[in-house]
Amino acid sequence: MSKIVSLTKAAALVRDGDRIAIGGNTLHRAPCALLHELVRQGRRNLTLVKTAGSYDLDLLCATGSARAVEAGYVGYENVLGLARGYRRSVESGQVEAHEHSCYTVIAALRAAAQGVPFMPIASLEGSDLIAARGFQRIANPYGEGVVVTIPALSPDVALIHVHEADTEGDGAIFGARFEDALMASAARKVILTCERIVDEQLLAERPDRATIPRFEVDAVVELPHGAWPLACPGEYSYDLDFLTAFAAIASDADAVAGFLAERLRW
Amino acid sequence: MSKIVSLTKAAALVRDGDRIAIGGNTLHRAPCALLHELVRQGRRNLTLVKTAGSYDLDLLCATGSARAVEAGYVGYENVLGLARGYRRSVESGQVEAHEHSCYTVIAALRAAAQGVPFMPIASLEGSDLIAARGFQRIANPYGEGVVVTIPALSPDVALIHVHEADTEGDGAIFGARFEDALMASAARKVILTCERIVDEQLLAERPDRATIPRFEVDAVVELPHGAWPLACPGEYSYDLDFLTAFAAIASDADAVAGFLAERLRW
Amino acid sequence: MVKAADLMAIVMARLLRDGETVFHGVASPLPMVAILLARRLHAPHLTYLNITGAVGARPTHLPRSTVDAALARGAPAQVTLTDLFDLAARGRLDTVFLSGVQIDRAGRINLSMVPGVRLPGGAGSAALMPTARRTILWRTRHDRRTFVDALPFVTAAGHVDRVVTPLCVFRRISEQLAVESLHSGVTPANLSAATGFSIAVDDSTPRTPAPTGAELATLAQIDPDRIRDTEF
Amino acid sequence: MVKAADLMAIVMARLLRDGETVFHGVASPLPMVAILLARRLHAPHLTYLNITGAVGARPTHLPRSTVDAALARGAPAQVTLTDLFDLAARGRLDTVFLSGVQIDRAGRINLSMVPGVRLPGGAGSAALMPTARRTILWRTRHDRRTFVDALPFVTAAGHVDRVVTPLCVFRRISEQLAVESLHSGVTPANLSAATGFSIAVDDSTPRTPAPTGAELATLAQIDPDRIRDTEF
Repeated sequence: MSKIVSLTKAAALVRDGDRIAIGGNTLHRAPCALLHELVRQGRRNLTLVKTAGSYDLDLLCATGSARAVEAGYVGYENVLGLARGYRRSVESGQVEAHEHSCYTVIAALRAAAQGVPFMPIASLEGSDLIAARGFQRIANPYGEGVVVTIPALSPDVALIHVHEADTEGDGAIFGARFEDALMASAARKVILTCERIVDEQLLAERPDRATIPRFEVDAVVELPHGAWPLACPGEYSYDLDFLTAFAAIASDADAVAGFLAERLRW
Repeated sequence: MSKIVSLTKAAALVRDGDRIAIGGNTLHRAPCALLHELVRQGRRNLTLVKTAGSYDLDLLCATGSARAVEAGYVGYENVLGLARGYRRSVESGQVEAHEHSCYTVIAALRAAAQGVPFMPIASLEGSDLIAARGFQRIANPYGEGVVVTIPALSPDVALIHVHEADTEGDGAIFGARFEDALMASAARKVILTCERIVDEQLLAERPDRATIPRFEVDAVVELPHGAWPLACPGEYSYDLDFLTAFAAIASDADAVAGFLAERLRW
Repeated sequence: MVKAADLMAIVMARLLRDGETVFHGVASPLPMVAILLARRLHAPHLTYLNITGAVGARPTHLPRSTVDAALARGAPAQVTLTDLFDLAARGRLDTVFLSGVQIDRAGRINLSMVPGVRLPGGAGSAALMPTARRTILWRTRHDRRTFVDALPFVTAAGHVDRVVTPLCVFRRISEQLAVESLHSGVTPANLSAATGFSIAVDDSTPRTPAPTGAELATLAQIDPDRIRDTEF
Repeated sequence: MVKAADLMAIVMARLLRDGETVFHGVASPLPMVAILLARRLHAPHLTYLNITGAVGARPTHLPRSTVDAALARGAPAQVTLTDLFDLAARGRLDTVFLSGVQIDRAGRINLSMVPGVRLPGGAGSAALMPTARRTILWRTRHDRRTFVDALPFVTAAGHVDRVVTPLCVFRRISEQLAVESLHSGVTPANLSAATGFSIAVDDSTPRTPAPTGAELATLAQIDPDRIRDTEF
């Protein structure tokens, strides 16, 4: 039962209004080709979930695809600085910024992955995020004290770019795995894009076998260079020219539309 | 700062009355040579923590080293059946059986690893274990319903047998990892025994790098065949003759003492 | 005469559906054989899960310990046991095989203790039985000490679908075990006498379909060393 | 004249102790450089942790993104970021480097918003600052918009030990930032004028020890492309 589908069909698994979790971290291994296709198909009102994002979140804000961002960090690090598409869309009220700490995103995904309504967390004290996000404290039923809790967050779809996948949906990531496996566990549907489709037997022979298992995965798309313009560790670095050009215009929706049409040959 | 110590010194990190977590699962990859040394040194009143154990738990019960067992399963599977040392010591009142489900051991260790007093768990309903173990239900602060919680369990020491370790304490397990990394995170101290000490650089070059990181580990002992008489996947199988002989006499403390003295050449 | 181990493995295999995820735990030779048999017969896309955390393993020989590294061989993906419990906890594990030293009329199981006797413990059952979509129980002994009216301790309860024994298949309907089929050679009177709670069984009760030649031949290929007999 | 980036990297490196675990997050060139510098100078057994989950990496070149795969190179162990947050949560992470767009007199930070302006967000800070044993803050800008009397939003608060800026080092004592040392060329009046809350500083305030030749030479070896300048 092959799960291989076209990019068009994979993107169609994401519906307007969905909450989507996006794999990778800052400038590394986000499923950008799939995100481009969501933009091309005109998806709207997405809620974006990520610990730390850059172009991925900036793109979906700049193109009007997003209505909310639940993330710990949005920016291009010291490489390019601010995410102006995100910033403008939040400041104009078009996008709601539901700020998280990276670890509260993790806690929220953990709760979903473990089938419980919330996760206790040993931190955050002193932060205004507790009140701003409505995180509840509960009493420790086994002793003294209270503990902050984070409500479960189950994305409708997780979009993850991996190095290798087999046709059944086992996905192998080489190097930093970030929170991608957790996202896959927490989400209702999972789409993998991959640099290469490989034979199941080949994954079985690797010492570092796939860590995203087939039972999480609904669709697989073979997309060499699928993280571009972001980096895919061991394969290619981020495209600094492209990102520089994009980041400079990201606060201007019309300019972004023209830029993408030209550069992505839509 | 090499963490390599002798077996004698490593075992001395475990004190009478400690709660110890034991790596591996049933007949596979428990740190048996280290457990033998604990017995030889006469350690007493240990509380044993494991999801599913066999000879490891049976041994420490049969030798009078244990006073309590917190585990989901104790037995030799269909290979040899019952763990008679465990059974006799529980039935005689010498050892307390604090029965867990394997997943409640995991939940308890997770709470400790995450620095929170308890972990909510999406199961156990209908089981008398909830009342027998005093697991508390708490209200969901974000909506309807209640959820069962498991109190944190932080072992004093985790004892883990790995395939390879470097001198700084990075430990690599090949194949099934079971709950060993979680145990290492949850425990206050961690002792690794390993088939081979290898150079740090060698671990760095492996695609499947160490999954038990140095910052968890207090001591490393090079102990080829350190899981014997249990199996170490990829290295050796369990010693059926030894286990058969032990299991047959495990309910007789005097016979066990004589057997170990003879077979381990104490 | 088909051996009980063979019949049970075949009956258990037939209960599995193509494409589903199925898990067995420690001390589970019959489920191990049944899963691999089903995958060879009618369910090639079964995802086989076990304690090693291997996903979709293709063992080349069957071990006596059902936690053995042999059961991780050929798996394209490797997670941890914790991940598999989580899978069940969020309601996404299709089928789990569990057993009980004792089983009651509601399909609840006891693996913990009977007065004065310490049992091995329920392993994953208390966590998996309420959360997996479907539990298939199996038990190689069918007598009044095993199928009892009341359990001294309920180790686990949950979504039991079928119970496979050497005498019959029970199906749980309205939270009660009902006889679905009698195995060849078992009379209604035999079954009632061997069961510690009242059951509806008579000559109109269906018979378990006999193993086919293909089933028996494939079983012999998969488990040539008859690991399945170690449960008896 | 020593460049601010060099001085800050060296001062930050000096604060690290041999044998400890130290973590930096996204957008952290100076901590990255400082950690690798300390490991070369006085703390060879520092355990270097970053977002890649690599443990004890030995990068062969320094990237501009501090999440880059280059920062996983040569690591004998690989865990996940989640594991590192857990390490902090259970009180076992020794030192974390964090920054703030704004910092108040208590060493609390704001990375979330100022009225009308959306900031990038606090990343891991709200989780790490209360749980890591010690936070070292750094900030490459030292002015009254940065070091403020009151924050419009407290993104994170916790165990701040030192704050390193281009002008001085603050140490937190009794939950208040106090000037520990002034960098070369900075007058007490300069510092007071650049700081949005009142500070005790005068001619008796110690001077930050100047970088040594060995420190500067090693820094030049570690970061020949001057990635550290990207923060300025």
